[in-house]
Amino acid sequence: MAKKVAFLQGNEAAAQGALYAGCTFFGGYPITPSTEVAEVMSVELPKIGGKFIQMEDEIGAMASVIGASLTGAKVLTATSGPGLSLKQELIGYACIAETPCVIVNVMRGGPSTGMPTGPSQSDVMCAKWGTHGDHPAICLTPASVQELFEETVRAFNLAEKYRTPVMVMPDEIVAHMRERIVFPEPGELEVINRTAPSVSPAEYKPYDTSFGDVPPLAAFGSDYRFHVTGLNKGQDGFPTTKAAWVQAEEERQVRKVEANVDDIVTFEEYELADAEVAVIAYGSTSRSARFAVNEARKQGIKAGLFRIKTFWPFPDKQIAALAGKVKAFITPEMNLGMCTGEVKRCAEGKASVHGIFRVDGEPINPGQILEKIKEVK
Amino acid sequence: MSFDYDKYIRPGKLPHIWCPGCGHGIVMKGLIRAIDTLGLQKNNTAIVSGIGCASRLPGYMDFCTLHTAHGRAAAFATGVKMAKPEMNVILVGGDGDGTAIGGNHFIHACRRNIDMTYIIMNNNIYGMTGGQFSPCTPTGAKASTTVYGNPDPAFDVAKLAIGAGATFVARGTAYHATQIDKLIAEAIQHKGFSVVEILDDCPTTYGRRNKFKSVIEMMNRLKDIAVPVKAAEKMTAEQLEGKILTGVLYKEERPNYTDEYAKVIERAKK
Amino acid sequence: MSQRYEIRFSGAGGQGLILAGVIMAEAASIYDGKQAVQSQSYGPEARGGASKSEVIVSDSMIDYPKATVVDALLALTQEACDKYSHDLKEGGVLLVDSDLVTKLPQGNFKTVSFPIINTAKNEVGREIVANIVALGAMVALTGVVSKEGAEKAVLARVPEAFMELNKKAFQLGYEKAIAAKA
Amino acid sequence: MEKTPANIEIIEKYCKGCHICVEFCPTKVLEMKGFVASVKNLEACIKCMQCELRCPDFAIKVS
Repeated sequence: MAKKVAFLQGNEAAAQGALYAGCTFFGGYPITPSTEVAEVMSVELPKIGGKFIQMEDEIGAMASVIGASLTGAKVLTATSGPGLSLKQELIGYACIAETPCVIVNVMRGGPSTGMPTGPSQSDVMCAKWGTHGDHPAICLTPASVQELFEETVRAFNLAEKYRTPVMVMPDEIVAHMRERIVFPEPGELEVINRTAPSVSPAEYKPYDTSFGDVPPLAAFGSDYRFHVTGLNKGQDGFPTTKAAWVQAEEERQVRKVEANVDDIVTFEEYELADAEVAVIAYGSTSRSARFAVNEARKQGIKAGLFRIKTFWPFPDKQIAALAGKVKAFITPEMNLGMCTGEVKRCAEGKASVHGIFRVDGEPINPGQILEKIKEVK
Repeated sequence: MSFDYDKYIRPGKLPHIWCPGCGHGIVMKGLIRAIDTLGLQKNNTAIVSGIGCASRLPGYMDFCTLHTAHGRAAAFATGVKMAKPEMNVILVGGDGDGTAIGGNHFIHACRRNIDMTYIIMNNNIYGMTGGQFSPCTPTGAKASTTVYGNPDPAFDVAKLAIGAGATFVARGTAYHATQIDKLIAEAIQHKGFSVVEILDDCPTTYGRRNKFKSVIEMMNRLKDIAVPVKAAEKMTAEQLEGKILTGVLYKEERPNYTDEYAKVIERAKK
Repeated sequence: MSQRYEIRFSGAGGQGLILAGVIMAEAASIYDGKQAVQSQSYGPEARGGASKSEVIVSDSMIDYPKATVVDALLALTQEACDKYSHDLKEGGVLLVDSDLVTKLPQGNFKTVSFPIINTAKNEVGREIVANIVALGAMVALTGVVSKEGAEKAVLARVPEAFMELNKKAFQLGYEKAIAAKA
Repeated sequence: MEKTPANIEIIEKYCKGCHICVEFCPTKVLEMKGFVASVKNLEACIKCMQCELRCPDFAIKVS
């Protein structure tokens, strides 16, 4: 049987990806340019007995998904810049309480209300540093409609596997453009569910590290009772200020992601084997970059593309290795140098780094990148 | 016969953190007696709170407990209830948490008439942070941030809840201990969003600043100002001056949110 | 055709141009087996203002999803024509509504015009199908998607009750564009 | 009806010394001893349970 094919908008594909992953709860608040995610979920979730709720504000939306996640549901919310700022309070909560949830954040111009319908990539730092305190961060930056579907599935997998919030961050272009998508059959893409406790309710502790860095999470309304708090907590889930526990728990939360970068980090290398100039790009900008690299190759310039698919954790190791091979990096992005700073950090001066920054609500076009390739080659 | 509160309290969690004479413990006991009366199952009951002194209550209770962020209890609880409508969901918290930072979540939970019970312990102050004025601090009262007297008018929590659409609203006081469990039990039994405001005392940060000589004086004040709704019907406006009505203040039957959403699911599946 | 082909539908918000673009791209990617990307510019207004919907069609993978140099441009209003014709390719095609776009841009491209909106209004009977008249015309002028594929894509997008209306609109647009081109 | 003597248990570890039990006991059974409540006059106890009911600290059990 031929696979199901459709011509979908990016946001619609994100919603379909969530459903494929087994999402049964969506809590949201309307914000451009992410609203289609909520709209599709409002139509599809009740059909499968799932729940959609439009909350009173962005914070409430984030709260509702954490609450629902604690009952065992796979949960999704969608937002954009200003909403992401508001949600940060409870993204931190989800980090410390280790509650799986997925946040699709469609990047539009900022700061503040900025440019609601213009594309941007200026939320990538907010994905890591937006909420206060030390915490793990996973952020995926898909570049096509198909990938937005697939990466949303992967976001759910990572959220459940590592008991942590995961962000999917398409820029407005990827979220709003339409492309053909081939729906994977059920079972074709891996779907990971959270680990249920193997001990009896009496023995259960929600942060029991004897099961490793990611302790099993029970569900409210099952046979297990437990306490969840946003305070620093011990393995039993109750607040503690005991220095050794707090230190150990904080370190473990961050380690869940940092010790597993090889499992989480994904990227694509294109024409890099003999490249002298490497463009490092993500999201829709990486599509401009590929265009530019192809043009450069036609003109005999040894250019390549390193496409970041997982923005956080950042592909430090790969970029550091690449810095030893290429002469220069070009980092086009729709912000004033967020990824560029990270690339400079990884390059450690072994390759020069040349940013192309655009924050006027227009995409970075291939011509701009090609010009820069020629300039630095 | 002594009531066995221990049956519902997590072993080793007492004594609690509340100050001497704080009524939160009295409210917690009322809640436990209400739960006992109704026979709510521990595994099937979630107790959700925000931040503040009162919001520490769930930590002591042997149920599914969720101590959330400041003001957000109603929104977290909405997620729990939506995802598992068969669970009993009880919210607890203070006046600052519920009506200031959590005001928006509070009014929308009322509007949705989602089937949960919200117990607001109103002690007219932010206790945990050291006694700053809250939206429920009376005009003229002293707080650490209104040393010249509070210029703000105070919220009437019950009126706010009724105006926003809560379908069961009751008020008691920490003094009227025997009434607390009855009001809470009736609220939990009510199908829809129920609010129980308990007028409470904070001797440490409110009493001290507002010339209350003791916990006892604060408790006696609660006794003096409370007028049961029935009794109030026979009283003149002058007699009611400075009094606060207690008992079940409002009750109506209206479709509740999770039942209505179940109908959405039915329609979507067609 | 291995080269990318860029099409832009422009006019006023509410004229259904985004849908026209979506149908064109669907025709290419679902019915004709090519690659296609559709995108649009969003303004804050739901109706009025200049609006555009862009479609890139190619036989191979499409990287940059927006227009670079436009091969074919539709302009249903003067404002859209003034705003969006600057990057029309040399040798490209410009289709305008002859009643509404009277000031034509200068350039080395082929201009085709006929009364698109009035065709919908008077000959099909409903002004609302002007976008489908325009789509039929663009299919004829660009040749980038098959007529059959485009027709299927139109019919897949419209409610049962309006199939005949849309079929007629598409056919009239197709024929009138060929006649106007000659 | 035979009168069985009351048993008042005060959990000193929980008592915070707020005086509520002492003040609201209608027969003045209790007193403060240092910082905690203590039984002064058990015979007077009518087992009205006011002390247990009002104690915010879960520190009194009357049986």
